[in-house]
This record gives sequence, structure tokens and C-alpha cells, in this order.
Amino acid sequence: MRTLSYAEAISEATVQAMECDPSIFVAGIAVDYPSGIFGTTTEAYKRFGKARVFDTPAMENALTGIAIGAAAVGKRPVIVHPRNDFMFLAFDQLINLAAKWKYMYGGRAGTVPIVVRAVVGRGWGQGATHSQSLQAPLAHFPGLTVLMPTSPHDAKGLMMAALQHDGPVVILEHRSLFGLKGEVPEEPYVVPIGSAEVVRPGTDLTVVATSFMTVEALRAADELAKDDISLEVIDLRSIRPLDEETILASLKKTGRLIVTDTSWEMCGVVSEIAALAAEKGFHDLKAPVRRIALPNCPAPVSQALEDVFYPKASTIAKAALVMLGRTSSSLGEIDLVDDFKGPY
Amino acid sequence: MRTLSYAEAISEATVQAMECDPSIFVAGIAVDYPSGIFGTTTEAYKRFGKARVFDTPAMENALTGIAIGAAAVGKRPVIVHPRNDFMFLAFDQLINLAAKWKYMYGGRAGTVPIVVRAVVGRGWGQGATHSQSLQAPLAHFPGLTVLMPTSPHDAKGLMMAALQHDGPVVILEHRSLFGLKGEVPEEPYVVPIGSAEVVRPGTDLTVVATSFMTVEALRAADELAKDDISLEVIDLRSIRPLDEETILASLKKTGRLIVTDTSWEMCGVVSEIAALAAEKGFHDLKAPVRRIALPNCPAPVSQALEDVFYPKASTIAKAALVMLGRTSSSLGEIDLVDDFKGPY
Amino acid sequence: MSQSHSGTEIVSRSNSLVLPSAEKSIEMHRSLLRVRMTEETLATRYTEQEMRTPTHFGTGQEAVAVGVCSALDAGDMVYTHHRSHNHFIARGGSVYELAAELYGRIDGCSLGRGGSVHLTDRDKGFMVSSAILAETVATAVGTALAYAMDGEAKVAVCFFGEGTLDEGAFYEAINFASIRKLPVVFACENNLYATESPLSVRQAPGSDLCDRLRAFKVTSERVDGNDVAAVYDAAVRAVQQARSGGGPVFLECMTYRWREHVGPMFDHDAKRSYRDKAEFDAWVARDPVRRSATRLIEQGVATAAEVEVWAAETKAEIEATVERARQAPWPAVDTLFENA
Amino acid sequence: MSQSHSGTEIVSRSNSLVLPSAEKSIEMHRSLLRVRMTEETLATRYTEQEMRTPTHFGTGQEAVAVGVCSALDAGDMVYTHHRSHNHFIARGGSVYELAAELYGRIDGCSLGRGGSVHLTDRDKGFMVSSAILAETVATAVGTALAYAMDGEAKVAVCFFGEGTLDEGAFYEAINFASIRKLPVVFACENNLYATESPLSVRQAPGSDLCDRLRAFKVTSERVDGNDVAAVYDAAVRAVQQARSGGGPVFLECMTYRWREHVGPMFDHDAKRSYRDKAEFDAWVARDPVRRSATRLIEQGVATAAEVEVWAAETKAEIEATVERARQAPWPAVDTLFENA
Ligand SMILES: Cc1ncc(C[n+]2csc(CCOP(=O)(O)OP(=O)(O)O)c2C)c(N)n1
Ligand SMILES: Cc1ncc(C[n+]2csc(CCOP(=O)(O)OP(=O)(O)O)c2C)c(N)n1
Ligand SMILES: [Mg+2]
Ligand SMILES: [Mg+2]
Repeated sequence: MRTLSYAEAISEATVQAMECDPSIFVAGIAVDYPSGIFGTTTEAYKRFGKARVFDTPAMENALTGIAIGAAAVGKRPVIVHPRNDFMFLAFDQLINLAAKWKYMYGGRAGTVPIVVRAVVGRGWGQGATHSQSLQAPLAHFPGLTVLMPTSPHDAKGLMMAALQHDGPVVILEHRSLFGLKGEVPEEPYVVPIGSAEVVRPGTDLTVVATSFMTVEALRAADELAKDDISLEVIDLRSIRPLDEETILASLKKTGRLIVTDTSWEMCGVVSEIAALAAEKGFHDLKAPVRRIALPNCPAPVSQALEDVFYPKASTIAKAALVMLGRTSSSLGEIDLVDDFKGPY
Repeated sequence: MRTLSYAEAISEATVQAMECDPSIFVAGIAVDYPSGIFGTTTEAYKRFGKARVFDTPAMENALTGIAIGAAAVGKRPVIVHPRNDFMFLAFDQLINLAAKWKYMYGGRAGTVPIVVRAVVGRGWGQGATHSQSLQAPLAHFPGLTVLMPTSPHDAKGLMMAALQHDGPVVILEHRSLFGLKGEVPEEPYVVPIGSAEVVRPGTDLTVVATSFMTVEALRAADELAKDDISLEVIDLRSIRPLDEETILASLKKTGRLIVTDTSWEMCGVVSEIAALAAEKGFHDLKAPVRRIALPNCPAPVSQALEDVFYPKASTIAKAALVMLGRTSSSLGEIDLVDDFKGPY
Repeated sequence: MSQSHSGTEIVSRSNSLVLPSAEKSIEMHRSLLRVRMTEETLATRYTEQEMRTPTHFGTGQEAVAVGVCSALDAGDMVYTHHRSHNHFIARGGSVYELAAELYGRIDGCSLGRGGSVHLTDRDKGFMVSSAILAETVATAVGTALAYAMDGEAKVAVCFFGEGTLDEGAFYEAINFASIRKLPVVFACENNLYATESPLSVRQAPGSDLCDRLRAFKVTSERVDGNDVAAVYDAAVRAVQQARSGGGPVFLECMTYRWREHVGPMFDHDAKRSYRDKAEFDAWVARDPVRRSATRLIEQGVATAAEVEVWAAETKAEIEATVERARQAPWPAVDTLFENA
Repeated sequence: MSQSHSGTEIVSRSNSLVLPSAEKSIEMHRSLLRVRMTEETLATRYTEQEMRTPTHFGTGQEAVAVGVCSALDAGDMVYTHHRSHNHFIARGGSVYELAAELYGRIDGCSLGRGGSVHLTDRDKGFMVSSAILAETVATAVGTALAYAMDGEAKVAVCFFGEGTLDEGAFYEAINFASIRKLPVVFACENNLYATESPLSVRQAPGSDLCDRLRAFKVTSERVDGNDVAAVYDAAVRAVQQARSGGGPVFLECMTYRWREHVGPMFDHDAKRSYRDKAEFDAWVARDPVRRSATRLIEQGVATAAEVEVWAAETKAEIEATVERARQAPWPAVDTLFENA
């Protein structure tokens, strides 16, 4: 099958959806630049022009409200935050209005099908306010769908799904994934919202991962396979709604659980999955759950500190070894090298 | 000992702290009204006047930034949100700046000791945007201290502690607690930040509760005591930092855990505590953990729906009975009657 | 108070006003009556403690809602804020559904889910009200954007209090509307207070809200918000400009709320001291409903007797409607998750 | 472009300008050199991929930082935004600490935790820079509030780009400063672009940012931001007004950034097309450093030779300093949680 990058997959989904559905438009800072949000909006801009793909002032709060108001009368706005960290400024519109719209007007004001794309950073000294990952607070409040595609395939399929969904959807795209290549069907398709995927079957231990941490988990699994340790890796893909079944089924099989996410632990996705295990998977658990998330401090800038700040494949692999009471010969050389070249 | 209401306790803490520390001031909508945020700021206004207790325009974002900038040069601002739901508008300043200040400037820009008081609503048709409870998202990000006092004693002691703390503190005060009476020492004292309290010792099952849910949990415990069922109730008080020790010690004793909070489940405080149990208390757990939080929808207004929306003493008691495989004769008449008289 | 527009001195075009047709005047007066009587009936029943939802009554401000809504077409779309009943009724929303919403009944406009601050009636061109300051300004701009993108000759309107101009979000929204010349009318009800805070706490001395909007290149006009004809006149021009691609318009309608900020009482009864009685009395003397009635009679459009009959009819009908709403069924508890 | 102030036509008092003393002129010129050379050195070294932190260079905008900072006392406090090096250096911040911060070393002003967008030097009266638009406007107002409460004759200053006026948060902050007449100076560097978006995307045609501030009753002035003497002159008056209780002042300094939005390259080299070469050239022709040098020489305050020696000295010193910073140690990994 044909191979596309994650960025190309998002671009293709956008273009295909816009072709079928004239109500879709894309708005936000830089969406009509030649660089077009890592190239994800460039093609849409070329095809549909400024009428449907347009730059806006920096106005995160109003942009979200504008999207809601346009959606309320039949549009399907896609708004883009070049950094999801800027989205805090839009939390009122997102959580107090978009998330509650359908429910609090008793369904009588219809739905507000907006798609909010927002980019998650990591590393290269992006620092404390350009590298956060907001899935946990967004998923905490009923009403928002929160997606984190990892593969190019899912980036396209979930974008298509979001653009057909009847409520507000936030898609968090990890910056380190934009260049990732993978097989992507040409025709339009949908990855169902609310479905996790077993991206690598295994028997000894389940790793539930989100976004870029799935890449790290797969790398850890590859490595441990050399020592005949079999990790099952689940790519969560959808934070809310959560695919409890897939997780619990895996737990039933392996009895052991590591959860890893791109954000912090406290009241985070890792805790949510661990709680699920403690509540509904308890009788299958053979060992304590292990959460692997960001250390309890803001992201530092210095490369020396970033190196120890971000959990990675080796972190997961080591935790798995401890949980299984095993050792490995080769561990330590499996971590990704960040070969990004500045400037930002 | 002398009895004060929760509101009076906050008021007393504020006045006593302001007497000792001239750098403290109180700002926000309505703080200098005769009604003074349920009477919590009235006395301070009387004593210190508009110079130190003043009304502001509705500007949640800037107010927070202003508090930070004043704190950076030596003030101890207390800002008040009459509804914590309005605080979403201030999330950028709170999370991107206040929470990270000390760390991301390497300690070289000092600290920003602001105290953010915010009121949590419940019931009486306050509806979807005036009844949320934001502890989970606030606690997710390193850098903020998040407190939820339940008793008048702790309302005073934690307010005093917050006013001596060297970083930003958010105190969430539950509206249903303002009238609650309890013993409060007259002299200034501090309840240590980061300490939960066993408010009722027990042996059969641990209930970890926050804020108003502690009141409900105690009521459940009273009721079940009649059937010789012994609940240990822990009032969490401090969401971040979390007192893991007190929770784990209780778990070691009872082996059973119910967690209940004023907000939703997903990526919420209930999940955090359940995850703690699954990770660090696993070997003590005799049964699956049970989370009791808001149902997965926004808060409805109709009294008929509010009645089933809010978890209460009977919800906790029933869950405890199920977990213990027990039944009770008297259950069902223990829930609080909301005798609030409007108008709001 | 050092503000430029404290009491009742209002820059208004009332003198040079072209009055609406007899038919329109009567229609607007009857709408004023409907709005006034609805609010009065609800306020009276509110004290019975059966409407359990925080409520901001709009008594005294009716002319803004009626004047603006009377200038709209059926296809236009209205948004508003927490003090929303006036706009809901003036836009043709059902008194029964409003009352049922306040009673938390299944027949409420929002099925008892929203309460006083979350009303909707899309079919009548009333999208939603919302309880967070400035929230619906951006949504109205978004609706106007959709209209503009589709080349539809529709207008979005947002009602809000002057307190909304304290919020930064407001300026983002109006700036975008101005840049794109969107068909939106911003109808500000400047009632001099936000909760109990006077303008002096929230604006520098000598402030003029119209100037703020003009600085964003938004056409702005201050109107006597207690004169339904003056509001209508300004609104017709505003809507016409917006609809024809001339860009957004800001109307600052000077008015006054008679009751306390939230709840049915009068300040004096509620022992509130933030406004003085003289100020209150001066505004009550400018009662928009009575002024409208007086003008109808003076102009010979209606007789005093007719006007009284309308009032009595309206009152009776509304009281019966509200009582009917009170008896409507509760939402079934098993529908808690509907629309979640 | 339909904006009122596109290219180089700037309303400025330059003609009637009272020039600063010879001493001050020299001091400011040497500060300009320090700012310029620091940025040039860092930009050059940045391409070596050893400074791993997104960086917004301020080349071309030096006169704003130097003109304003030269009008401040040691006790005043400066805040700024993402494009912050100029202000850091002009305020007396250490080139060594700045460079070390960019290299992520322990000797960085923020101990390698903050990076280019999170600088601090409290002792020098530079509180912080921050990466979120408009964030530090409110903090500067808060600092000014503290000064006012304590009756201290200190002034807070916030530097930001014109993009900050796209954010609602800005208006909340300036409104409060205006209501309370706080001692704060808002120093806007209007460089005509936010990232690659021209004013026309972000402001209605004919917009005038000073008008916006005036509508909030903030004293406002537009200045030639590439003329250090003009900026200094305006800043002295602004600081004087703020310090003496006259309330906040907004200075709109018209200027231009030479390099790409983020990163060390020039648009042309980076193949960016959002600005045309003619516009760029016109602004480079108005190079604030060269204009300052020319004026010094013309006025007989310094000779061409002296000016060249200063430049050469400054360059050499800074290059050595940056190299020294590059060799500074990394933070120890076991200090990850320090200050958490
Ligand atoms: C973001 C936000 N902050 C604060 C409030 C609390 N609040 C409710 S109504 C109100 C005053 C509004 O005044 P105004 O806009 O003038 O409308 P009025 O009530 O006078 O009609 C305030 C501050 C809110 N609802 N939303
Ligand atoms: C809240 C927020 N939104 C968006 C951004 C992304 N961003 C970074 S710099 C910038 C443009 C700023 O332009 P301006 O304020 O004019 O400053 P300049 O870069 O021109 O100096 C934008 C939009 C941000 N940092 N913060
Ligand atoms: Mg008002
Ligand atoms: Mg700019």
C-alpha cells in the first residue's frame, strides 16, 4: 500500500473531507502560510483558497467561539492551534460552551460539530509552555471527544471521523509524529472514534500508550522481544470516549499493565487507565500497575535535562523488566535520537 | 471550643493574616460588597478598606496576571472567583505562568505566592456552567498547590497555610459548606499543606473523599455504623500535593477503597486515588476499587434530574454494602435535604 | 460617579426620531407588554421557591429587546447573555416553554436542562443564551461568518450588558467581525451596573464605550434604551448596514434594571445599598412600557382604554400560561443521559 | 495593504525632537551596539545547532529597547514577550547569561530551564519574558499596582509586539491600569507582522492602535521606533507621567524585524515570501544603529573612527563571551527537580 507521512495523511483527510462537504472550513494562525502547519493545511489552501482556509488574528478564545457559532448554523469549522498550550485561552469556550451545548440546551439547539486541531511539542528546548499535552483536562469534562492519533493511518481515519462527528472534537497531534511514515489508503475512510488498537499483540504484559509514547512502547517491545519477552502494545487513539473493552481484554490475557502518556501523571490519562484496571480489571491483575508519565516538574529547556525529563523506550522496557522480574542484556541503546534541525 | 461557620473561618483567617502581613490584599468581583463572597471578605473589607480589599472588573485572565505581577514584587494577592467555572478564562495565567514561574526561570525570578479562592456550586439548578469543580485539571500540571478544605477548622488552617506558602495556591471552596459549623481555634494556626486527615477511623473499608463529599461520606459512615459496618473516612483536603501515606496506611488496614469527589471521574481525583491504590497499594487491596463521581453528563438544572445526578451519602453507603457483601435495614433516608432558599 | 453617562442624560436621536408606523408601534407595544408581564409574573412566582434556577430578571430593560428584535427578519439569529428572558420573549419564544424551563419541567425550551441562563429556540431565530460573560459575542460573530461565507442575507445579533466589555474576549470577537465586515449587530444594554459594581469600578473616568468600538472600526451609536422607537430606529439602520455588507454595528442602549442583579426582589426590599433610591426612581419614571403607551395614545394610534385592555389580556394569558407550565411533568430520571 | 501605517511613513516628532545630551547619546549608541552585536553573534552561532531553543531574534528593532530602557531608573521593572533579547541586553542583562541560557547551560540566566523565551534578571530590573502573547502585560500591570499600593515611585514597563493587541487579555489589563492610573508604560513594537501575518489580517482597514488605547483613556503616542532619540524622548515623557501618578502610557513604536519570525535566517534565505524585498530594503535603510551613528558623527559628538572602534570592541567582546558561554557546564541531571 501507499505510504504517507502523518502530516500528509492529515492533509489528505482534510482535502478529501472538504471536497465532499462544503460546510468544512479551516481557520487559525498560519493555516494559509506556505508552511501550513507542518504542511497539513497547504494542500487544502491551494485547492480551496482563502474562502475556506484562512489565517486569523491570535484570538484563541474568540476563534473557538466563532467556530461554535458557525457550527451552530451548519458549518463544520476546523480550527488549529499551532501549539496546544495556547488552547488554555480557549478553555472557556471549549469546556463551558462547546462541550455542554448539546446537553444543556436539551438537544434543542442542535450540536456544534467543531474540530479543534492542536499540536503537542516535545524536546529541542521548546520549554515549559510549548511542550504540554492537554488531553487530561479536556477529557475530564463530559462533552468533548479527545483524540490522539499516532499512525499516519489513524491520523487520516480519525480526522475523517472527526469531520463526520456530531459534536466537538479535539485532535492532539504530536509534533514528533508529523514526519512519521506509514501505509495510508487513498480512498476516504474512517477510524471509529472510541476504539483503541492493539498495535502489537503480546502475552506477558500490556502497555497502554498514547500518541508518541506508542512509538516508544513499540520500540521497547521490539527490544524486549529479543529476550523473548512479549509485550502487548495498545495505542489508545481515543482518550474520550475510552475503549475500556480493548484494555480490559488485554489485561485478562497478560495480567500486567504499564500505562504511558505524553503528559503528567496526576489526574492524567495514565491514572485513568490505572484506575480502570483497579476498578474493572482488578481480578485479572497479577501485579501493581505502573504509570510512566512526565516527571513532576515543568519541562526544562537544557538538552541535558530534557534527556532525563522525557520517558522513553528504555524507561518502558526497564519498567517491564522490573515488573516481570527479568533482566536484559542489550538494553540502553534503544532510545530515539532526536535529529531535528533547528531553527524552529 | 468556639464554633464558627466555614465562611466565618475563612474570614477570620483572612483578617488575621492581613493583620500580620501587610503585603496581603484581596481582589475580585464583589469582594467589597456587603455580601462579600458569602461573608468571607466582609470583615476584611471593614478592617482594611478599599486599599486592600477591592472590587475589580470581570477580567479573570488579567486579574490572575495582575496578581502574579504583584506577587513577583512582594505582594501576597488573594484573588476570588465567585464561581470556579469562570477560572477557565484564567487558565493561561494560572497554568502557563504562575505554576511554572519558579521552575522555568530557574528560581531566579523568585516565586509568585498568589492565593486563588474559587467557589464550587452544586444543586439548586445552578446548571452546567455554575456547578463544576476544577481540581483535577488544576492538579494535573506541576506547580500549583490545590486545596479543598471541608471543615471550618481546615478552611481557616489551610487559608493561613496558603497565605504563608511560597508558590501559587488554589483553594476550592464548596458553596454547600459555607454554612457548615465547627470548632475553630481563635488564634492563628496552620493546617499543613499536603496532609489528608482521617476524619473518622474505621476498619472495614476506606472512603477517600474531597470537600462536600466528605460530609456525604461521614453521613454514610454514621448510617452504616448502625449495622456495625465500620468505614474509615479520609478527608483529602489537599489535592496537590497528595498525601499518599495517609491513604496507603488506611488501605493497609481496611483493604477496601471507595473514592468520591465533587467532579467527574475521567482523569479526575477519583481516578488518581484509584491509580495510587493500583500502583502502590496493590498488595493491600482485597477488592476492586470503587470510584464515585459525577455521572458522565453536564449538570442538569431540573430538580428531578439533579436528584439523580449528584452522588450522595446513600450512593456511598450502597457501594460500601456491595463491596462488603452486606445489606442494611435502614438505608435510604439518610440523604441531605437541600433546604437552600432562593433567590441566588 | 465620574462616568460620562451616569443618570438619565443620554445622547439620543429621540428628538429627530422618525416614528414607526402605527401598526409597528402597536406590535412593539404588545411585545413590550408580553415581555414585561412575563417577567413580572415569573418574578412573583419565583418567590414560591418552585423555580429552582438562578434568574436574572430584565424588568425595566424591555425596550432594547423589543426594539432590536422588531427590526429583525425571521431568518436572523439572536444570541444573548444571562439576563435573557426579554430577548427570548421579544424574539417570539414561548412563554410556556420559558416558564417550564424555570420550573425544571420537560416542556422547558431546553427540556429542563438549561435553566434561566440557558435558553434556546432555534426555530424562532433565538439560538442560545449563556451564563458566561462575553461567551456569546464570539458565537454570534461565528454565525455571522457562516452567513457571510454562504452569501446569505442574514444577520446575527448579540445582546449583552456593558459588563461584557470588561472581558477581553469581547475585543477579540468584535475585531474579527470588523476585519471581515460581518453581518452582526452588537446590542449592548448599558444598565450602569455589573452585579452591584458601578461603571466607575470598571471604566476609567470619561469612558465612552462607543469610542472603544469605533477604535476597532465598528460603527457605533448610543441610544435611549428606554425608548422603544429610538431603539427600533437605530436597530433598523444597524441591521440594514450589517445585512448589506456594511459591516458590524454596535448599539449602546442606555437603560436600567429595576430588580436586584439575580433574583426577583427590588434592591430596597432586599436591603441592598449599591444604588440609591433617587437614581432608581428617576429610571422608573422613564419606564419604557409606559412611555410607549403614552406615545401611542398621544399620537392617536390607540386609546387609553385599548392599551389597558391589551395589558389586562396579556397579563391574564401569561399568568395562566405560567401556571400551566408549573403543572407540566418533570423530566423522567432515566433521561438523565439524553443528549450527553 | 490598506493599513494606515504600512511602509515607512510614520507619524513622529523626530523633526521637533530635543536630542539627548552627548553623554546620553553615546551611552545609548553603545547600548545599541551591544544589543545588535549580541543578536548578530547569537544568530550566527545559532546555525551551529548547539543552541536548542526556539529563538526570536530582534535585529532591526534595537532602538525601541534601548530608547525605552535608557529612560528607566534602576528600580523600575521590565517585562517582555517572546522577542526578548533586545530588552534583556538593553536593560543591562548579561550577554554571558543570555548566551548560556540559549546553550542550555547552568550559567544561563534561568539556569538553562527557560530558554530564549523565558529570561530573567530581577536584579537588573528585568523581571521576565514569556512565550505566550499578552501574558506579561497583565503581570506588568500587577507590578505597577504593587508599586502604587506602596506609594513607591517606580514604574513597570512591558514590551510586546502589535500582535499582542490581537489578544483579548490585553484589553483587560490596560483597562485596569487606566482605571487605577497605574505607573506602567506599554511599549509596543509594531513591526507590521505577527509571525507572517500582515496587519491587514488582524486589523480593520484604517486601524490606529493608539486610538484603541485612547478609547480606554490611556495616553498614547506613535513614535519612530527606528530612531533611538525619538523613542528615548517619548519614553522619558511616558515614564515621567507614569511615575508621577499621571497614569499609564502606550507607546506605539513603528519598527521592523529583519530576520524571520523565529530562527536566525533572513526571509529571502529561508525562501519566505510574505514580505517583499523592497519593503525589507526600505526598512534596512532606516537601520537604527546606523542612524544613531550618523547622528553622533553629524552632531560632532563622536568621530567616525570612535564609532567604529566601539563597534569592533563590542563585537570582539561579545563573540568571546558567547564562546565562553558555550563552554559552560550543563546543569547536573540530579537537579531536574530543583525549583519544582
Ligand atoms: C466570565 C464571567 N465572569 C463573571 C461572571 C459573574 N457575573 C454574572 S452577571 C455579571 C455582571 C454582568 O453585568 P452586565 O454585563 O453589565 O449585565 P447585567 O447583569 O447588568 O445585565 C457578572 C460579573 C460571569 N457570569 N462570567
Ligand atoms: C497566546 C498565543 N497565541 C499564539 C502564539 C504564537 N505566536 C508566537 S509569536 C506570534 C506573533 C507575535 O507577533 P507580535 O506580537 O507582533 O510580535 P513579533 O513577533 O512581531 O515581535 C504568535 C502568533 C503565542 N505565542 N501565544
Ligand atoms: Mg450591566
Ligand atoms: Mg509584530
